[in-house]
Amino acid sequence: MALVLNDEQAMIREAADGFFASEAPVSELRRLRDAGDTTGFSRDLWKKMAEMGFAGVLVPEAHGGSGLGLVAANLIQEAVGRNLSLSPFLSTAVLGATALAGASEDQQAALLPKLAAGDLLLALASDEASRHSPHLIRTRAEAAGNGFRITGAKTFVLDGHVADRLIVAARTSGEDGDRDGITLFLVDPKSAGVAVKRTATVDSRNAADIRFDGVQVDGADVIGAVGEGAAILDRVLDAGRTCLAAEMVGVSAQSFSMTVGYLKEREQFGRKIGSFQALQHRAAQLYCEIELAKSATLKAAQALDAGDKDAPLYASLAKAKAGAVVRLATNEGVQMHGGIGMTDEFDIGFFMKRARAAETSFGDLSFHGDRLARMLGY
Amino acid sequence: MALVLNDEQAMIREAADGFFASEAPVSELRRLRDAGDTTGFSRDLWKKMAEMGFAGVLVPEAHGGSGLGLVAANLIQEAVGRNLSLSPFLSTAVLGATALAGASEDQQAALLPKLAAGDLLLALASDEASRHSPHLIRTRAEAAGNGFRITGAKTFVLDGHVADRLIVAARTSGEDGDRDGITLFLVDPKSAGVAVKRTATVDSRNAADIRFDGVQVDGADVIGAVGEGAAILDRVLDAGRTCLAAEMVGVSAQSFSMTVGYLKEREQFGRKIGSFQALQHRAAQLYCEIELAKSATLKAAQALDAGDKDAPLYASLAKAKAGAVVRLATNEGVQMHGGIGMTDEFDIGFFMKRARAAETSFGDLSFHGDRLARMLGY
Amino acid sequence: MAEPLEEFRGETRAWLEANCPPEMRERVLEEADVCWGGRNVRFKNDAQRLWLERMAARGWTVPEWPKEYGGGGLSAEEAKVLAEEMRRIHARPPLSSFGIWMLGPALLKYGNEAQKKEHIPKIVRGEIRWCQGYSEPGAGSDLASLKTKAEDKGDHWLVNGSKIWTSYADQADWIFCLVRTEPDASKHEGISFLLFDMASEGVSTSPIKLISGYSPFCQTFFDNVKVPKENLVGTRGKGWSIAKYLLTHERSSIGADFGSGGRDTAAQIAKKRVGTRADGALADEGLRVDLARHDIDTLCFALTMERVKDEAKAGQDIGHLSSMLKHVGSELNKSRQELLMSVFGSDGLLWDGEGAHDGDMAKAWLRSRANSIEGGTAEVQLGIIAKRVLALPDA
Amino acid sequence: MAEPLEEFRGETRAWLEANCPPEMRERVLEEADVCWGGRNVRFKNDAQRLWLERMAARGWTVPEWPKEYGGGGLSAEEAKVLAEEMRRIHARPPLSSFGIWMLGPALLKYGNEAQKKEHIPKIVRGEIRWCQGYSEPGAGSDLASLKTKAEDKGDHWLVNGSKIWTSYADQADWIFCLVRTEPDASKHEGISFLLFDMASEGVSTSPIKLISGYSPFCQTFFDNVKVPKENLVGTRGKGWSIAKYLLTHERSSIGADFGSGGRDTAAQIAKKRVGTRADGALADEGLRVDLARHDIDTLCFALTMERVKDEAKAGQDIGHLSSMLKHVGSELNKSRQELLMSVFGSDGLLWDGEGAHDGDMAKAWLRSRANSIEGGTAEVQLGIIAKRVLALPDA
Repeated sequence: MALVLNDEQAMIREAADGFFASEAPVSELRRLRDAGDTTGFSRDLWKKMAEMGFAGVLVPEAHGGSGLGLVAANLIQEAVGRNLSLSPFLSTAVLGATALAGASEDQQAALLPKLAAGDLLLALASDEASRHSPHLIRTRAEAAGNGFRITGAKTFVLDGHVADRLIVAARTSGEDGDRDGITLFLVDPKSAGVAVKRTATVDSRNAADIRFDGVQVDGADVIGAVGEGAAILDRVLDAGRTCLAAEMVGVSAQSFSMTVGYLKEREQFGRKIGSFQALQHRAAQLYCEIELAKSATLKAAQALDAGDKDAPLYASLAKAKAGAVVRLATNEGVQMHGGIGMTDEFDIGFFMKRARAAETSFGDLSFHGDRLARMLGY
Repeated sequence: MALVLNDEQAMIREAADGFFASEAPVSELRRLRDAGDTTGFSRDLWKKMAEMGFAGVLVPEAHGGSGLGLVAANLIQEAVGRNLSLSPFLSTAVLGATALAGASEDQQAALLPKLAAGDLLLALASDEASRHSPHLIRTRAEAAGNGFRITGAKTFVLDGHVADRLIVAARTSGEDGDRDGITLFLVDPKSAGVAVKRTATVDSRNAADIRFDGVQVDGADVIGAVGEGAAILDRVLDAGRTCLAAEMVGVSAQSFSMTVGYLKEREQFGRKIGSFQALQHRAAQLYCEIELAKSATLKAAQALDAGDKDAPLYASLAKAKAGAVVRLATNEGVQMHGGIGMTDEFDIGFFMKRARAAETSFGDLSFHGDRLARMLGY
Repeated sequence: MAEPLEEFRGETRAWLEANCPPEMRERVLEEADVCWGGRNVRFKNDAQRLWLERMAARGWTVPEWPKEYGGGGLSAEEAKVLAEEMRRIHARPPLSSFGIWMLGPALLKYGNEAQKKEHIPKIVRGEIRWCQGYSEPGAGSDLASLKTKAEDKGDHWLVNGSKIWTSYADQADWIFCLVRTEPDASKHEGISFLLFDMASEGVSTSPIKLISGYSPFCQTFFDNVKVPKENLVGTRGKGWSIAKYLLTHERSSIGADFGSGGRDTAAQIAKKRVGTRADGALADEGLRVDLARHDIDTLCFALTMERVKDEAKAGQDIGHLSSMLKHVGSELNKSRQELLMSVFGSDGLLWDGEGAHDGDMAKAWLRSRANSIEGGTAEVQLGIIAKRVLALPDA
Repeated sequence: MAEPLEEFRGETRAWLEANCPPEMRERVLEEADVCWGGRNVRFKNDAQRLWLERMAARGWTVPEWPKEYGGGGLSAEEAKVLAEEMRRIHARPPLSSFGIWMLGPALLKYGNEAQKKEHIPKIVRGEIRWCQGYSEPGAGSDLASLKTKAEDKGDHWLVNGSKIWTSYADQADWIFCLVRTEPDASKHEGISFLLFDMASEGVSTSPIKLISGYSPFCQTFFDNVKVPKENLVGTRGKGWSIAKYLLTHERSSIGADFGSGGRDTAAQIAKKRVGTRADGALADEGLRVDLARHDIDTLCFALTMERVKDEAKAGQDIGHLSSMLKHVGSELNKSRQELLMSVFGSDGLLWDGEGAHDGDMAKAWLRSRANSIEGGTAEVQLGIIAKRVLALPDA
């Protein structure tokens, strides 16, 4: 497949760019933060995103979605990155919809249309450690009644505080770090025994710590096959990593563009600071890095859409590279803005905060470097 | 102890600087190389170094040396680095003398005076793998007669092709990677069963691959206690690492100074290239790095002289940092010299070649980073 | 020669044991644990007040300053012993103050007798809290382009203008301030060094909110502020040399902060949080390699700080090293905070709410990003090294 | 649309199977395995000669050049298929040539009909080996400061001067050369693009010995060399635009070399030499982390090469990307060689003698250091990106 956007994708890109720039720019993030918002996004915006077909980007047309695939989701997420737009897109439209792709026809019919309509929020409750370790699942689901009883604790559940349904990874067999024996469950957070605690993060988003204390679920709430949830989970995570990579490309590109703009405008020692060669070379270096991250991200999305066997490799590649690049881009952005870059009044700091959160989510350079080396056989 | 040179050391520094600059400058290295020399140094120079007290810098005065210690040895080796002087200083005066410090009074009395007089060349035959792994000793020494019979192969034995005596690390018990069970032997390379093959290295020095095929040695040829050679070996290696760090500081400082000189003199686009800010910042960065390496190297030598329990930590620190710095310094040196930096006619390439060889010897950044982390408990 | 010093050590140890309250031997955990002094000082507890009074009475808030102005009058060796003995019992510094770190050294070097007599004892005792008025809006690294002017009105200076990045200006009693007294002179000429009371009419401050959520800095406005003629330090129009002297001083002390031990290393923290493999090595390989490389630089920097101090003691000129120390120290502290954020993973992202410790980790990380901007940016330090130390040519 | 392409693929595969000699499907191991053509060509073996003749006959030494001058006349898609099919059987390029990489594209764009007819078919068939005369002693990155002059003598140009870094000038038949024809014009004006025979009277070459021990470059001297008037390409005095066009071309092709697969990755080589732990991970932790980070960049770069090619095919302008590709490709190849030196340890240091393979590893490492100097230094590329792509202001 050619590593370029096709016409349809180019149109989505344009639509997404326009939409988020006008409906959810950085000033909107600032407004929500300053208002002490605890939802983490505007529900109105989410409805509008559903109307645009964004909420259902990964939902098949048969279930009311636009079924455009991950390349399209990436373009939306990249625009989100450029504007730091707040929405449950990642938790619901990407992670949730990808998980439901492995669900039964009944489950899909019940949930996907609502998801695509913007009426159902999902959250993935899988991580149990503060450093991503996807198969380190200690939460147990023991057979009980006509289903299972879940006990354990999850951390950093993105949008877990507002989700209508949780997708919970629990262990039905095996040891703590095993890939086998993990099962995915759909859990209503209002069920008895579920305790959700909202946590606010540096990037003005929200996650949740969630405890499950003998929570009873039905056999019909299992997603996929019992004990074989890791295959779905890995796909969900790789979709999430790829979209985070796209978002980080957006964050990098936007903060780079703001910084280059500042270099052209700001004067010191009687010259535009953009004429200083040391800054020029650093900016040029950063330009190269962003180009590299772009290629990896597009490839990862294409590979996942195509069901390519190397898709996990490309997902790790994109997440690792985009994470390193977004850190460099936002750090350089703040440094080149100087003192004003450190003030809350300027936007560049918001980009740095989001960069770190995105870099941390679902595995950092260390995690994905290791995963990639293993996949490459060393 | 204060991290500065005392008066005696300052005098040694001056003497060493003067000596090597006049007796063994880079042009002498070039001359030897172009003459197809296979010894690796001038024996005349070595005699003069003995007269200066350099050969016996680590030999006690009682045995005819100057007994000045490792700080002094470092200053000599730093001057060696600045001038790329060829001599058996490292193999004999540092590694050899440090090994003999663990030898019996009889062994010392027999060998040290000759060493200090420049009449005995030594070589350490310990490494068996191309990547430094000091306790990976597969060479076996089995009890036989009134001594041992040694069988195995050593690689990268610095000056092994001209040594009068080899210091061989062989295993008398234990498994391949064990620290226990290593014994050091003094072996005459003319003994039956020793096969020495000279290897020339990129930096115009020489090492040897040495095979031992049932070489018979006497019990009196053991250095230290049987099975406890690792303690001596580690000390020998740490002394070597520290002196290599000092040499790399010298290589870095000299190639930096040549490069800064070139930046001040060379014109392009109608300006001195040293006025280009990007080059200025890179030069300033390199300046900082060299200062850091200097401090670590001085500390390591002081700690080894003082028998400080943290001396191995500082030896690894100095070797790791100086190795990283000398790579940067010589790479930047060549890059900033541009095309002429790639020609054999200019000296900067010689510095880059020696930098890589010194960085590789006795453990690189990966090895010492790992060793340091272990010593720091993680 | 060692003997009198050992005697001094014995006396010091005994005095500290007797006089340093137990509460002052505990780690500084929050801002209120730091004593900044000043007219409106609010001590967190009696121990803090007592510790300041006792140390100030001996002049040990500033051990090496001359006794005639209330300083400790110690030699460099004695001061080192005092520092060692304080470190031994984990004694906190009794007083943190820009008066001590910055104004004092400048006054001792450039001030007249009356100025020293007036201001230094109050700095020693923590009675007046000072702030620094250097940077101006829009000037940034180009410090000398300052525009705040002080007009000579015969019996007083009339100050108009604005300063930015004045640390804790909203809590300071007095300001030391760079102003332009000769408007027609060239850029670096015509600058003077002025002291005045922040309570003077026409002075107002406005805190700046940072990305960390903290507001340690203010913008400060001067609207027809009248300043007595005798408050000018040094020669009129030659304030730039005082500023440069102070900046060098600030650079070394910023470096010094980062070099100081006492806190857990990033690797130690990682070991606790991430755990180890069977062989004792940190469980996360990439993190372990990054931490080891960070530790290499951190240890090298600590040794360099030590070497530079020892070189200074040995009478060597170390002026050329201050930009290096500032730059390397800043970069290392930033790298430490980046690593800690990686170690903490998603916990490091917490901002507020239960278990978030008010987002301490994230805030410390965000705060650290300013290290290479404040006190002369990384770019300025590298430029100084290139031009003044390496003597590379101007464009 | 895919069908005719698949038909082409089938035919190509069959033809290659039938015509590519087995010896030409083995990895290039030494310099003699590379065929450079030329008047004095010495084929290593018959297979090499045969392979060149067969490919040249179809114009497939230059698949996309127009058929009328002997090229293959393939579309971009077909050329890609050919490349893929050649890769499939590990077929070597039949011909390496500066004529193909550099002069050809310039002639096709700027040459007149006579020049194209004269020179291009010989390039296609490898009959004339070309070298490039751009750099001059002392000019370095400031290419346009060239001094070699060509005086208009009515019926011929009289060339005097000297070039440096002319690759294989001592083995080349002809040179394409930048000369100053208008001595009084401004720096970038007055430069012309001239072709002439290296056998002309007054041309001499002197190889330059490099730190790697190789001498692939020469200094070349022109002493009253007479060049026919018709050998000037494009407009007199406007040679700088041809030079710029070619430099861009060179940049992308240098990048392309590094991006190309076919050789073992550094990690694969490391695994063979260093071994693995019980869990299959490389035994050396620091090396493994460094290799993984290098592989991340290498894979990203390969994908970027692919993306840029696809963008070009889709009709997007990719001119602004050539400096990026050159720069990143150079840095990555340097980093690969540094890593390989680490992987090989002391074996990598061997220079000559038994088992040293003539110091291949060390020489490849030393050779790689020139990647960021030749074809426009890293500094030049970054400057081009900053100014032309990012439009940052001049000083």
